[in-house]
Amino acid sequence: MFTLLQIDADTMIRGLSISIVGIAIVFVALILISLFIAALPRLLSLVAGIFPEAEHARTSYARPDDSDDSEDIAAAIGFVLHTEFQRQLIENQLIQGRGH
Amino acid sequence: MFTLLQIDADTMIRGLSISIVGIAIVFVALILISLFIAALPRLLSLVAGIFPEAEHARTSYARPDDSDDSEDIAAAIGFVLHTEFQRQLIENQLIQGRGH
Amino acid sequence: MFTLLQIDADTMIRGLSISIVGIAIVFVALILISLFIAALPRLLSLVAGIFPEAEHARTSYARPDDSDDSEDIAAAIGFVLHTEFQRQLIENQLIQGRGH
Amino acid sequence: MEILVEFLKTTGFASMTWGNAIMIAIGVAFIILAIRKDYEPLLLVPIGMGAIVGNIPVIPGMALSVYDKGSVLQYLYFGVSQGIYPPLIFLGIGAMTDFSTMLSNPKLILLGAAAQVGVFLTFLGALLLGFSEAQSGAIGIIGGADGPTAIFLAAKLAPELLGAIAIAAYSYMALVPVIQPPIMRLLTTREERLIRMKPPRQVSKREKMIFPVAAFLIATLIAPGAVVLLGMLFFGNLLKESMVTERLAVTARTAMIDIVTMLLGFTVGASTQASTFLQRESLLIFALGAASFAIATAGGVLFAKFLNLFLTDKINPLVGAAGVSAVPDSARVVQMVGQQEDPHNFLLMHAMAPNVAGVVGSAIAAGVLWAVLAR
Amino acid sequence: MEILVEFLKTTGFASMTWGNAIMIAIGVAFIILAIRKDYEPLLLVPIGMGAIVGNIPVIPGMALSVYDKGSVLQYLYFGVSQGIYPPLIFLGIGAMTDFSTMLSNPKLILLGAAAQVGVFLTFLGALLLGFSEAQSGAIGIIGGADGPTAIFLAAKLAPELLGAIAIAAYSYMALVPVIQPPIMRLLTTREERLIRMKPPRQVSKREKMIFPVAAFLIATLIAPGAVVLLGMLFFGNLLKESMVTERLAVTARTAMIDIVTMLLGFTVGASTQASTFLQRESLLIFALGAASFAIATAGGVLFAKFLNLFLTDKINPLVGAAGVSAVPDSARVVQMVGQQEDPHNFLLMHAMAPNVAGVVGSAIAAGVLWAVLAR
Amino acid sequence: MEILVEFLKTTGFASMTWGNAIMIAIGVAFIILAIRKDYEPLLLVPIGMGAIVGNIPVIPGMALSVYDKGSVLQYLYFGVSQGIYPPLIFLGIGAMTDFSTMLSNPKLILLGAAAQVGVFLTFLGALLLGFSEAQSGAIGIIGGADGPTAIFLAAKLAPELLGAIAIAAYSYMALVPVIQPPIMRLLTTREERLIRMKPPRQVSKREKMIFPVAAFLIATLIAPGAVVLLGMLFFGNLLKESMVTERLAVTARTAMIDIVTMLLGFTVGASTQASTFLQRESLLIFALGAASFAIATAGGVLFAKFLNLFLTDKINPLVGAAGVSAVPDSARVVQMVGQQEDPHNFLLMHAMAPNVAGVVGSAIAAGVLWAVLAR
Ligand code: NA
Ligand code: NA
Ligand code: NA
Repeated sequence: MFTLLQIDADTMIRGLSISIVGIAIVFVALILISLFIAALPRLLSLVAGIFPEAEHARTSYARPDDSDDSEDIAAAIGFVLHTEFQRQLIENQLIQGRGH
Repeated sequence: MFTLLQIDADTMIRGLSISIVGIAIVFVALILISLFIAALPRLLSLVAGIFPEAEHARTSYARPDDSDDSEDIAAAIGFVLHTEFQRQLIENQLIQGRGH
Repeated sequence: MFTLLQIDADTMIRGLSISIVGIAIVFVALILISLFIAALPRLLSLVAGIFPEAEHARTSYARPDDSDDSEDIAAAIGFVLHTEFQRQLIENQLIQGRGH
Repeated sequence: MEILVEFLKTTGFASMTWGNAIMIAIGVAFIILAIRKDYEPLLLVPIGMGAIVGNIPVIPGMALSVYDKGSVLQYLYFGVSQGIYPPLIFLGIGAMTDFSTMLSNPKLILLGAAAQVGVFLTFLGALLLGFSEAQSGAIGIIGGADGPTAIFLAAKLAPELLGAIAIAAYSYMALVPVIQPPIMRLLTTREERLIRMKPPRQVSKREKMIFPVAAFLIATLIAPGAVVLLGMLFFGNLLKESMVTERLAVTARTAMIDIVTMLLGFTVGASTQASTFLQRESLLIFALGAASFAIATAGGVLFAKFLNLFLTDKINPLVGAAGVSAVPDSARVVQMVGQQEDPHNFLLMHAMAPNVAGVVGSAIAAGVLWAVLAR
Repeated sequence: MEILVEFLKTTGFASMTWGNAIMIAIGVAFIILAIRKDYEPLLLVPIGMGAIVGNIPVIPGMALSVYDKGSVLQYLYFGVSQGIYPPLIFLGIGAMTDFSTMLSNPKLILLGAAAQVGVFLTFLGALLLGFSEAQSGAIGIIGGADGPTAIFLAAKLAPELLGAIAIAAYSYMALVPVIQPPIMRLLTTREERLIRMKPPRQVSKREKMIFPVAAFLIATLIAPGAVVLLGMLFFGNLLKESMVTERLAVTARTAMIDIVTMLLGFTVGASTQASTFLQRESLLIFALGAASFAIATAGGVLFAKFLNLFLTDKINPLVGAAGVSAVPDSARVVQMVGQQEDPHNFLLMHAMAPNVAGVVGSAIAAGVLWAVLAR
Repeated sequence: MEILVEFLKTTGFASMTWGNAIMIAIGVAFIILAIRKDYEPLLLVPIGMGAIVGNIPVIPGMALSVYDKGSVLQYLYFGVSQGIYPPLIFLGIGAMTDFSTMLSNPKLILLGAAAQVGVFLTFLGALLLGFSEAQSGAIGIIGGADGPTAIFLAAKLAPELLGAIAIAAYSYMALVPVIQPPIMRLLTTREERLIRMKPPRQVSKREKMIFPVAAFLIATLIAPGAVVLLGMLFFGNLLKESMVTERLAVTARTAMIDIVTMLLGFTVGASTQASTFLQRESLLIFALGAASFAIATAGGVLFAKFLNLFLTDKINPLVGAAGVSAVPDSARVVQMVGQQEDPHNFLLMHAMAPNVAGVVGSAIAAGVLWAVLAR
């Protein structure tokens, strides 16, 4: 074993076969994926309507436009301060958490 | 097996017993929990003082009232920007994290 | 077993040996760590340059100085509101998440 | 080149069966249902993808499926087959559940007990159809409308049916908005559906802290078989309510439950190999499961009407339908059906009480069945 | 109906023992202590709830407890019984610990060594009381005031005592604010308690990066038995200080350690079944544990006074009490006792140095005991 | 005192070998490389610290190393030795990967296939050097430039070489910025390196949702051996793109992948004990690994030039080098080399397409090799 280039021809032939089949399989699979992707927009326009397109309520909340008046500023600051307190709270807990 | 309605009477009687006892146990347990909950406020006024009520320092921080002056606004914005930078930093790390 | 003070002398001698060796090992290890730490600043000035000192780009982003003008305020508030919406979104998902 | 032939024989196309194709289509359907209808997406997406993965035909010699000794999927499936994931999910659920509405109106708890009639009637039905006692117990618990409880009991009583029971349980939990409303309307009059209930009282922090410990002791001293599921559920709730372990509760209800949910859903899906899954038993289990959901819903609604005979503050009997658990979907269904009669009637909060009580109720039912039926 | 009788025999009420009731009461007491006094809540709440769960009497035939083969709790307890959880907790602790104060004042490290005298004197005491050598080693490590280290060593040397040792270790860690102050006052004069120490110097990022690797090499080349505990501790610290692995350090000190803490605490609690836990040995272990905490505290304080004989910049000997570890409670106790004499004396930062050194010290002590006593 | 002698014999100094010292130095070098050069720090830091921990010489009788039955490190290493961690890492990678650029320009996928020529040529090389078929397959996959894939296949085909293969794979992934640029410049003309590519088109949400399911089906029906790796990768991606399972995707790409990364890196490092690691085979594996990276890079670049013979919208052949995967470092290298010729040419986005295609390609290659070579 480990004696360079002294392996028998059968092993190398089998190895070569595996390599050729192997790289061929990789190419076939990725070419098919590639073709599928290329065809996908057309497929979709055929079967339009099976999957939703940006119609989900949960993601379609609108950014409010009038975010400039003082009430919003106060709200924003309140939230920021709240967040900051939360953060400090968590940090305190982290320090405590040390005592495992 | 799996021949509809051809099981012997003993099995069904045992099955019925299990069912009746079973639903009875479920009711007894949940009725007892229900009664305990109903009695809990009275129990608590009897043994008041064993468990704390909103006395924990860590949760009782006050919301500041004067959150409107410019100093606070600056602080808030500073924190927001800091948070935003943190977020970007994390995102960068996520991108790096891809290289697993 | 568990009959107080009736163990044989051999066991106690072995126990004493283990204790003395043990506390000695603890001391030796921590003294060596202590000496290493004490010598570390000098070692570092000798081999300066192997480890970086606060040169990492990723952590050295600057805090912007001019964080006071209205554009930034708007941006900050926008981000805060966005964060708040995200938070609500996550809370909604948590409620949904209940249905495991 | 024989290597090519040898390899081609290992491809999925060569050994694909109709069964595999059907299961893959079901997996895709689960994913579409989750995305389009938002029905239990956190479980239908993992289960659906798992079903697709589990039905790619693989070479007999390779350890790939959840049933192959030493395969990666088998290790991940271990948490399902040994019933380890369900209690962990209960830990996370406990850490996210607010029992306030239940504490403020304890009589609604009984609706969560009544809905368990679905469990035991289905148990009898399964016996009638010729399933063994242990199998019938595991099938009956589908009526508990709690995926983790169903998986836990199936793992203990009838591991051979685990896949079908889990899929049935989660399918019907997802279909709660389809199954329940007709039954609810059938069994209630319009006047009943219009009943408005008094707003729940404020519950003190102290009550919320004491509740998990006390409820655990009461329930498990009566039904010790529920000790693991309820132990984890109330442990999670104690972490949430104790005010001193918030960081643990946060992790339990985020990272921990998410990791377990992904692995549970994916491997349960992957266990639905056509060869073991597409059997007559599975169809019977699905039929029994549908029946059990219907019976449980009826049980909750009718028991609410029964209670109203004695109560001055009437219960809106729609709320009884939430006793099946399927948290929180069945409570949302109650809200929806109620608002169809009266858009200003907000039943959601009231429905949460039998909803969470139903979780406890079916864990107790599972404990009883396990204790009686385990050899 | 015999089914009813059969079932009633399986209820907890039927087989409840006094021992179970006592253990449940202890579990409740742990939870109350955690909530009211804020003593180590992240461990006392899980252990307390676990003790309640573990003492619900269950049917002999059912696999429910941590000791039953194939039960869910046994799988979760595996991380305790094989010593897997403790190194993972050390990983998280390493990722949260800032060794700066220790690096800035290395002579304070010796106080963390001195406190380990409690370990070895308790080891001798346990031998005297008739425990075997291996058992005595596991009991001695309670004096290290580190729960994970105690569990790790007990799992390796005396698994039969693991429950008692773990409960003793965590109980006394929780009671540090009660145990330590009288000993600290007894062994110091008012003048000593008034000593103010120089503020620590600024430590460079580079030193913090090199420290975990160097300290690991020094400690484990001398005591290789500590390789797992210290390897994880310093791995976590390297993740924290390397500046390029922040996301791993964040997960290690949040989600990862939280998940392990919940499972460790809960299953250790559940292992305290009255039948195995309420033994004479457990009482002896508790007595030895109390002694070991007292000795360790005295060891740290007295060694600080000894060092002061040679130092010009005197150490406030109160700081020596933090050498027991019990991070960070004993450091807080030092701060508190110091401020009772002089409200403007801030000892907390100085106390953190022996505090974290004590963690390393007891891991080394555990490594030594394991190496010598393992068969 | 014989105890002292006995103990001294157990210290690391006594049994330290030159091999251990070399491996510890390599571990330190990994950490320095990660910190100073920012090369794959999330893996080099854990592996480096693991290598240090694994090479502290321990007492033969004690269960400490990853190879000792019942040791903590062996339990943690189980996820490596059984190939469990790699699919979990793929789950997290799937949940962070945006396949948009690949979807918008599907012909770039072929570059990810071409780079796999490195896998099979290295397989032949390993056969020539006398490794067994199974070993050669595991060594060849180093050319896939994907750590998890390499570990997975080595665990299945040649566990005895796992340490060396994993270290080689991660070392060269870290060294991509050193290995690739000269090869890329050698094989391209300046005109080719200046080619600008058209900006990718916008991809719809619907396409992104369908892609993971469809790509999984196509790839694994052809190569079922890749079912676990690709199943997890595309499961993660479906969680990300389905829009209804965002919380699961977030956990998969943060807490979950971080925990697995820490454990995988640390235990892989700890498996490099000098006695098993410093062998002639390891050196050969490193040599073959370097060759495979070079060949894979050349394969990608040359195939891009070949494609250009037929295309009107020419591909910048530098982009082909990203086909080796090593996500995202090789894409960054493409960007960097491209900008050295034309600072206004932004190739990063285009390079991401073959980059992620390379991940899929080497998982398929691994599936093929496993199917053919597993006994
Ligand atoms: Na239920
Ligand atoms: Na200690
Ligand atoms: Na690749």
